[in-house]
Amino acid sequence: MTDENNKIRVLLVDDHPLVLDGIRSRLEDDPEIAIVGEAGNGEEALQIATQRKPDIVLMDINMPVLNGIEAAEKFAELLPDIRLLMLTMHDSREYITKVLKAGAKGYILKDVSSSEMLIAIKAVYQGKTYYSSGVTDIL
Amino acid sequence: NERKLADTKLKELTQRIVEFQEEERGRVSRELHDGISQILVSVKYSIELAIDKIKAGASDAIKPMEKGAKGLQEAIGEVRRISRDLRPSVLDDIGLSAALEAMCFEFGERTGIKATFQKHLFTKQLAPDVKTTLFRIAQESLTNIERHSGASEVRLELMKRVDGIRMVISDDGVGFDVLRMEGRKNAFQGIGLRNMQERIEFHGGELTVWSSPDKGTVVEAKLPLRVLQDEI
Amino acid sequence: NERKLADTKLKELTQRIVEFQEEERGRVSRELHDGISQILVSVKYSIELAIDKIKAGASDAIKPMEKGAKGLQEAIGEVRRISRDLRPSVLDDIGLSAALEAMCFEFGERTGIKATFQKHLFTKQLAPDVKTTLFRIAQESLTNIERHSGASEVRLELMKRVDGIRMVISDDGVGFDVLRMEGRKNAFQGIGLRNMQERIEFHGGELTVWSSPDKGTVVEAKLPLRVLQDEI
Ligand SMILES: Nc1ncnc2c1ncn2[C@@H]1O[C@H](COP(=O)(O)OP(=O)(O)OP(=O)(O)O)[C@@H](O)[C@H]1O
Ligand SMILES: Nc1ncnc2c1ncn2[C@@H]1O[C@H](COP(=O)(O)OP(=O)(O)OP(=O)(O)O)[C@@H](O)[C@H]1O
Ligand SMILES: [K+]
Ligand SMILES: [Mg+2]
Ligand SMILES: [Mg+2]
Ligand SMILES: [Mg+2]
Repeated sequence: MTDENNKIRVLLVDDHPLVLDGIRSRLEDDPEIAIVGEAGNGEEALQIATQRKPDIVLMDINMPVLNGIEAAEKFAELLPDIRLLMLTMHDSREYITKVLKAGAKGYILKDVSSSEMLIAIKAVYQGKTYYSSGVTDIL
Repeated sequence: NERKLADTKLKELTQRIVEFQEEERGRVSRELHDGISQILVSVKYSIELAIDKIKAGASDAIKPMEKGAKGLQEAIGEVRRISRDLRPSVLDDIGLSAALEAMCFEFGERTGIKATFQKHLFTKQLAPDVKTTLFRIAQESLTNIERHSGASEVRLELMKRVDGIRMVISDDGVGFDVLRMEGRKNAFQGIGLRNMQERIEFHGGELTVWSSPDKGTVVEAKLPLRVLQDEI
Repeated sequence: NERKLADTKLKELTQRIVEFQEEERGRVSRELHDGISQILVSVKYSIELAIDKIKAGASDAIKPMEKGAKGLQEAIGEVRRISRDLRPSVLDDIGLSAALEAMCFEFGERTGIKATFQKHLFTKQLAPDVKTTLFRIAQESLTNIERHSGASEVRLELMKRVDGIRMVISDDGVGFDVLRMEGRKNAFQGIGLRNMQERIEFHGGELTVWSSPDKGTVVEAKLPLRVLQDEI
């Protein structure tokens, strides 16, 4: 196995254990990706990100304690180098605008295919912005 | 002045009903979005993973699929629960007696309070909105019993008499001071009993509560015979 | 006597609200039970079939799995719609303005009636129940416009003025005779406008409707400034 440092370091954030589990099994076999941690809410995400310095945070919106929108604002303030990719069920324009304004670099819907999820992560890692197919229709 | 007070109370009740409805909408909406949707997405992930594995000729596709099937089972159970909590389909499909019987059974199972149901009435003849009202009254009474009474036994009876339909819910719990209850004007107090009363009065009926501390509680809903539908 | 009439009307309104609530519960309950549950059960069959096929070493397990994934996608879409119809999460997560904007957008898309939204207010400061009330008023107004007005354009405005909060919904449709409307006592008439009025009055506000045949309709909801929450 290659060194974790040569891979895209990803932190997964979702309050639903089954979803977290599903995303992990989608990503863990990809040779370019290393999952460096998992968090169940925005607060935990900030803590873990401070320690583990991921390249990308793949983050849900609806979560207890600190939701994805609030967390995105805090990330922009405290850890501006970490790129956020939102992963959510919300397909309305208002959410998308709000999180992009808060500083997120990408927005994908939870029901995208696994190949699209991987493409999104890699695009955001390369400094691009990414919206999933369902999202570009709305914007 | 007395009329004005009644008016204010009714306005308050209406407001509480609307608030309650909004709360329920919000709760169900969130249960669907944060619960069901999330499980379904994770099941989708499992199935897609299994498809990828099969296509790649891997031998371990069974595991994600079994996980997916399990998640699906959970989602089905949750959807059924939410649906039934909103309105038990037995009420529409089989009738009030069956729905009350099922409610008593589930109540007993869940709370450990012995609950018996007795009927002396063909409920098929009741108009749909009357059925719903009686069902909600029984539901609210059992909720009150669970929350406030400390009872060990409950009886639910539904009967047809010469002077009307009667549903009686009695418990052997701690009881309460009905008179003092009626005197209270605190807007933050429960709306359960008041709402039940209003609903039964819509149909020309009457709700009576007998209770005093340490004597248990009896809730009686009476409806005139004219709520019975002509059989066709 | 006039008071008695008002009292009867209020009782009627309360009853209609309760009936409406039961209808909604029944509808959502059926959508979940007859719609979502059934799809999920069929997805479960597909997965189980695929599992059996894999175990038997058959090569065509992919097909039922893809069918299952498709069914799942459909269920996810339906759950999303039901959840949003009950209460759009935008209202809680982002705010009233965003929710009104989304509503106008969707309304325009669905009906072909041009709908514009304008705001002059920081809605973050509104208390949650006030937000809900204003949202429901806008929703009912748009429903009325779609059903009764034949309008080609709608404007929705939300603003903060020195004398209070104002939300105005205006259309260029056929209008109606507000005065005759108020005179009607028919219990089968709509509760929409009446319910909106009652709800806005809960918060110390006022609902006014200007309309006359062929002149379009303007619905204005006014709320006192004290419904604004202190910023923290
Ligand atoms: N079976 C019972 N045994 C003992 N006390 C009861 C019983 N039923 C009602 N009460 C008393 O009467 C009060 C009013 O009941 P009600 O159902 O109106 O309101 P609630 O249950 O307190 O609140 P809500 O029903 O609105 O959630 C209760 O708070 C409780 O003190
Ligand atoms: N924007 C409008 N344009 C034309 N007529 C309207 C408009 N809004 C309301 N009306 C008239 O006012 C009546 C009362 O409206 P209201 O919303 O109270 O009841 P409803 O829409 O008929 O029924 P419900 O809202 O209970 O489903 C309507 O039936 C319609 O005749
Ligand atoms: K979400
Ligand atoms: Mg979540
Ligand atoms: Mg109660
Ligand atoms: Mg209407």
